[in-house]
Amino acid sequence: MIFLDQIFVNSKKAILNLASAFLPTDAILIVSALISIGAIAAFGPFTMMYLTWFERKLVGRIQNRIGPNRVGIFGLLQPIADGIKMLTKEDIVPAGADKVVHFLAPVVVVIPALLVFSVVPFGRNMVAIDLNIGLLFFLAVSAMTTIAIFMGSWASRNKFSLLGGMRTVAQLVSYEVPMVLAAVPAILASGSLSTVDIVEAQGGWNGLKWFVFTPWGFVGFLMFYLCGVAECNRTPFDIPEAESEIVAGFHTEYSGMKFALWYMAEFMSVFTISALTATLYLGGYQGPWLPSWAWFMIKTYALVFVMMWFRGTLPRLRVDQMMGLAWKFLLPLTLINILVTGLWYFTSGLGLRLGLSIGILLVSSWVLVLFNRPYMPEKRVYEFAE
Amino acid sequence: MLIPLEHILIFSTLLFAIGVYGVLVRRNVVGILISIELILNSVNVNLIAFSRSNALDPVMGQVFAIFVITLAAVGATVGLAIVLALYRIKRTVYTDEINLLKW
Amino acid sequence: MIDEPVLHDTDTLEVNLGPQHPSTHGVFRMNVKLEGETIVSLKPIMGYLHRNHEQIAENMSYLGSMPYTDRLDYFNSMSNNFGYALAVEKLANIEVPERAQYIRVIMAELTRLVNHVSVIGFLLNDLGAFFTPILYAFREREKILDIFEEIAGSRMMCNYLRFGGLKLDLPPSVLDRIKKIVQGFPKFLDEFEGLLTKNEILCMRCQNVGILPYDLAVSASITGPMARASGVNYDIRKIDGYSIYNRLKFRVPLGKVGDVYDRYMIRILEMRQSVWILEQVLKEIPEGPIINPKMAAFAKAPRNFKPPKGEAYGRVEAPKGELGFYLVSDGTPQPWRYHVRAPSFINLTVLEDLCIGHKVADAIIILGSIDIVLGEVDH
Amino acid sequence: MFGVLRGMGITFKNFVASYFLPRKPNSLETGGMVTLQYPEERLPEKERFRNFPFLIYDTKPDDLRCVACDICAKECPPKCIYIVRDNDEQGRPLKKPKVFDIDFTVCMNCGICEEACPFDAIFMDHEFEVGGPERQQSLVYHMDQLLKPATHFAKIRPTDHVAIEEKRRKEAEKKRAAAQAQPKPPEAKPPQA
Amino acid sequence: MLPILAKLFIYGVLFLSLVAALGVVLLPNIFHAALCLVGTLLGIAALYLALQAEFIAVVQVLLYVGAVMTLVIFAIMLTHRIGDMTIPQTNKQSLPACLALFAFVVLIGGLLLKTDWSILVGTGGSVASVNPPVDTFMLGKALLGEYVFPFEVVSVILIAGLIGAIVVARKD
Repeated sequence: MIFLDQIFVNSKKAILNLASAFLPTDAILIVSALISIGAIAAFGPFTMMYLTWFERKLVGRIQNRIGPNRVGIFGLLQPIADGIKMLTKEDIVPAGADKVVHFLAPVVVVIPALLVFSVVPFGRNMVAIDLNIGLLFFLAVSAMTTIAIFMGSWASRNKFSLLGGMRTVAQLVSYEVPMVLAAVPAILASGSLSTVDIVEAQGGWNGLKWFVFTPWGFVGFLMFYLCGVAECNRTPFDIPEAESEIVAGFHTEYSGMKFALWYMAEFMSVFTISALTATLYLGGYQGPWLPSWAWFMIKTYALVFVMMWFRGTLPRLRVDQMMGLAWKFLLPLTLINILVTGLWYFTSGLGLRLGLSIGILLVSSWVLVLFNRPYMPEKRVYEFAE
Repeated sequence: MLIPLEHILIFSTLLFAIGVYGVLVRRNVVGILISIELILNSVNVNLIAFSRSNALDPVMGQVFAIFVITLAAVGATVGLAIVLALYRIKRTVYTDEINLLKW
Repeated sequence: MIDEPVLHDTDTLEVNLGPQHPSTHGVFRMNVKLEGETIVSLKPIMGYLHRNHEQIAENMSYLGSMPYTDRLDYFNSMSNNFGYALAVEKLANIEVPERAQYIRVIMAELTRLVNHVSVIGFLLNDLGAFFTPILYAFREREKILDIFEEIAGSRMMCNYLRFGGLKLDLPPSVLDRIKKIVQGFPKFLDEFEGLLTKNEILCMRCQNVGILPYDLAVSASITGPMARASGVNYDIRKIDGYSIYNRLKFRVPLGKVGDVYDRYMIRILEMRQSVWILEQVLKEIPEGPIINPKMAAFAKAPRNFKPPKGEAYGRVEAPKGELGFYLVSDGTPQPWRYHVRAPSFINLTVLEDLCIGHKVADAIIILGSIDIVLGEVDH
Repeated sequence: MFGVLRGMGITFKNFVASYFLPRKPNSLETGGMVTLQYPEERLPEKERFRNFPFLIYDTKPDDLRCVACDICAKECPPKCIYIVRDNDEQGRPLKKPKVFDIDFTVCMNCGICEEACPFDAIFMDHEFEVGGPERQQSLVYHMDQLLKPATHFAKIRPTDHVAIEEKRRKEAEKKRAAAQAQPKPPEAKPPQA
Repeated sequence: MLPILAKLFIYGVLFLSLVAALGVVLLPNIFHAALCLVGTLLGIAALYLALQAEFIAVVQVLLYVGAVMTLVIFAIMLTHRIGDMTIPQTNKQSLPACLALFAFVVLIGGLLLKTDWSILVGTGGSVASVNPPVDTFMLGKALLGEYVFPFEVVSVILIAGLIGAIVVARKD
C-alpha cells in the first residue's frame, strides 16, 4: 500500500540517489528540480491532449454519437493525429495584425497554465514546490491569463477578437473576486495558504473528512467550482469564445500550432481548476484504500467530467446575466459563507452548528434569489385558437 | 540576501529615473499613468530590500509595500476613469492637446 | 476635430456579422453597430444566395420549376411542392384525388415536424448549447427523412408532388413506419422539452428578448409561428382550409408576449398539433388513385401542359409562414409571371426592430428564432 | 436550478444509453446510438433513391435504348444533358446518340429526365460516391461512363424493372401485331404512358 | 555553483526588467509599452521572490498584473485610435529630461555605492540576511494588529476610489 502510494516519490528518490553517486550536491538540487519540471512539462500537454479526446468522446456519447474512433483503438491516437495536423497547418497572421504580440500571446498564455501545476498536490509528497502561499500563487498566476488573452485579442486586429477580449476581461476579473472569496472558508478551516496543508487538514475520518461534507464547505465547493468553470471559459460561461456570436472570440485569427497553444492553455486550466477544487474541498489526495494519487486523479477527473457534461447540456449565458450572477449572487453568498465558516468554528454542539449554518445559508440564498428576481424565469401559459 | 543591497538600490534608482522620464516625456495620459506605476514600483523595491536588512522591523517594509500597491491600484483606477472621461469629451488622450483648463 | 459634437462615443464598434459567420444560418450579413455589447443599429444585407429563381421559372415548363421549389426552403421541400402544386392546380383548375390529398397532408405535416425540430435545435446552437439539442433533433429528423427517401427518392430535394396528385404512390409498409414515428414523436418531444423548456438558462436568455408586438406583426405581414407567438391568430390551414385541412381537427397555439421564448414554445406546441393531425390522417387515409388521370397524361410530355390564360395565387401554411406562389399564365407552356411570397424573407424584415437595444448574443438568437433559410430569403 | 438539473439528467441518460443500446448494423433502426460507421456499414438501399442518371442498354453497349430524341435534354431543368445524334455513312441520322454527356456538377438529381423519357432509356442511379480530383472534368460523364446494362437496373430497382419490362413487352407485342396487320409500319411517335 | 547561478539569474532578471522599463517609456505604441510594464512588474515580482518576500511577490502579480494592468490595457483599447502610430509619442522635453535624470542617477548611484551598508546587512554585504524572512503569518498579524488603522484607512480609500472611478467614467 505504502509502496504504491509513494511509488512516484520513491522513483524520483531512486533517480536522485543514482545521480548523487557521480554528481556534486548542488547539481543534485538542479536535477531534482529538473525532474519535477520535466514531469510537469510532460504531464501538462499530455493531459491536454487526452482531455480533448475525453471531451470529444464524452460529448459524443451524450449526443448519441461515438466520437473519435478511427485513429487507434477507441481513437486513442486521435490527439496525436490532431497534433500532427496542427503542426502542418499554415500559420496565418492577419495583414493588419501586430505581429510580435500576435506571436507572443499564445506563448504567454501557456506559461501560467503550466506554472500552476507546480503547487498542485498530486498525491502524498507529490507536489513540485510546497509554497506556503500556494493557493495565492495559483490565483495570482492564473490571473496572468487575462493579459495573454488580451494580447491575443488586441493583436489580431479583428473586431470579433476584440469583442471576445473585452468579454474575457470582464468575465475573468469578475469571477476572480468570488473565486478567491470562495476559497477563503477552506483557508480559514485549515489555517494555511499552502495547498498541502489544506489537504492534510482534511485527513480525518480515515481520509474522508472533506470540507465538502460541511454546509459551508458544500456551498464553498459549489461556488468555487462555478467560478472555476467561468475562469476557464467553459460552458455555460464560454462567452469569451462564443462560437455562435463572435466566431471564436480571441482566437479567431489563430491557426496551426498557435491555436493549439490556446487550446492547450484552456484544457490545462480545466484540469488545474478541477484539481484545485478537489484539493480545497474534496480532500485532495485524501481517501481510504486507494493510493493517494489515484484518489486525486479520480476526484479531479470526476470534476472534469462534470465540466464536459455541462458543455454537453447547457446553453450559454448572456454577458450581463453572467456578470449579474457573479456580482449579485456569487459575491454576496461567498461573503456570507465566510461568515458561516467563522460561526461554525466559534459555536459548539453539532446540532447548533449545523442548524445555524444551514439556516443562514438557506435564508441568505433565498433572499439573494428574491433580489435577483428579474433574472428568474417566468411561467407562461398558452392559448389555443380553434 | 544573495546580491548586495546597493545593487538593488541602484536598480530601483534606475527604475525611478526611467519612470520620471516617462512622466516628463510621454504625451499620452495613459503612458504617464503607467510611468507612475514604474515610480511606485521602484519605491516598493526599496521597501522590500530594506525589510530584508536588519535596519527596521522587518514586517514594516512589507506592510508598507502592500499599502503602496493598494494605493497604486486606487490611483490607476481613478486616473484611468479620468482618462476615459477626458477622451469622451475631448476625443484625445494627449496632454498637450488638453490645455484649456476646462472641459 | 472642431466640428465634432462635444460628447464622443468611446466605444461604438461596427461589426459585420456574416456573411461567413457560424450562426447567420447561411450567407446572411448583419451590419451591426455596437455600443459596448448593445446594438444601436442593425442593417440586414442579403442576396448572397440569389439564384434568380423566379426568372428561371419563367423560362421553364411548369413541371420544370417543381425541383427548383425544393431548393427554396431546403428544409421543407414537401411544403414548397405543395404550395406550387396548389397554385398550378388553381390556375388550370385541376381536381386532386382523395388519396393524394391525404398523402400530401401527411408529407406537409411531417415536413413541419422536421422543420420545427431542427429550428429549435439550431436556436439552441445559437444559444451556445454544444450541438446536443440539434443532434437529438436530427436523430428524429433522420427517421422522417428516411421515409422521404423511401417515398420520393431523395431525402431533402423530394420533388414528389405533381400537378393533380403525386409522382408515385406510397411504397408498401411505409404507412406503418410513419405510424410508428408519429407514435414515438410525443415521447421524443417530452424528452426534448425536459432538456430545454424549463431550463433556467434558456428561460433567462429567451424570455422578454426580441419582443414582436401584435401590431407590428400584423403591419409587417409576419406570418407563421412568429406571428402566432405574438398572438396573431393567423393560420392558413384554418383560414383557407385547403386540401383536406378543413376536415381535420386541430388547434392553433397562440403566444402572448411574442418574445423568443414564445416562438420556441409555439413551435413545440405546433409539433404536438401536427402529431394530432397526422394521427387523424393516418387513420382515415383511403385507397384510390394518386393522380388525376388528366394530368397523368402529361407525365411523359410536360411541355404539352398549357394552363389556360389567367392568374392564380396558391398559398400554404409552410412551417415558416405563409408560402405563396403567384402565377400568371399566357397559355404557353411557360408561366408568364412567377412570383414567390417567401415567408423567411418577409419575416426577416422586422429584424432590426427586434434587435435594437439588445446585446449581440440576443441578435443571434432573435435571428435564430425568426427561422430563416437563406435559400428562401434570397431565392 | 431544477430545470438545469433535469436537463443534465436527460443528457446523462443518453450518455449511458449510448453504451447499452448500440445501433444495429445496416439497419434504419437506431438504439441509443445513432452513428453508422459509413464506409463499412451502409444503410439499406432504398429502391426509389435517385442520384445521377445513367443510360440503360439491354444486352451490349451498342444496343442502347436511347434514340437521341433530345426530350430529356429539353426537359432537364438545369440543362445538364448534351446530346448529338449519330449519323450513318451517308449522313442520314441514326436513332442513337453519338455524344451523350451529363454534367454532374450541374445535375440536381430531380429525376425529370427519367420521367420524361418515352423510351425508358435513362434512369436514376444509386451510385452516389462520385467525386473527382478537380472541379469539373472528371464530373462530366460521357456516354461510355453512363452506359449500364439492364441487369444493373434490375438489381437496384427490381420493382420498377419488372413493371417496365412488362410495359415494354406489351408495347413490342402491340407493335408486332400492328406490323402484322399493316405491312407499312407507322412513323415512330413517342408513345404516351 | 548554485549561488552563482542564482546570482546570475537575479542579475539577468534585473537587467531584463530595466530593458522592459525602458520599453515602457520609449515604445511608440502605447499597448506595447503597457505589455513591457507587465514584463517589468513580473521581473520585480521575481526579485521579491529572491528576497524571500513571497507574499508581496504574489500580491504584486495578483494585483498589478491581474488587475491594474488589465485596467490599463482596457483604457488603452478604449482610447486607442488608428492614427496613433504616426503621431509622435513624446514631447520636446526629451533631451533636458534625459540630461537631468542622468545627473540624478549618477548622483544617487555614486552616493549609494559610497555608503557603507554594513550596518544594515552585516559585514561582507552579500551574506544571507540577518533578519529571518517575513512569513505570511507575521504579515497577517501585523496588518490586523499593529497596522490595523492604516489598513482600514486603505480600505476606505479603495471604496472611495472605486466609487469615484464609477462616477467619473459613467456616461450620462
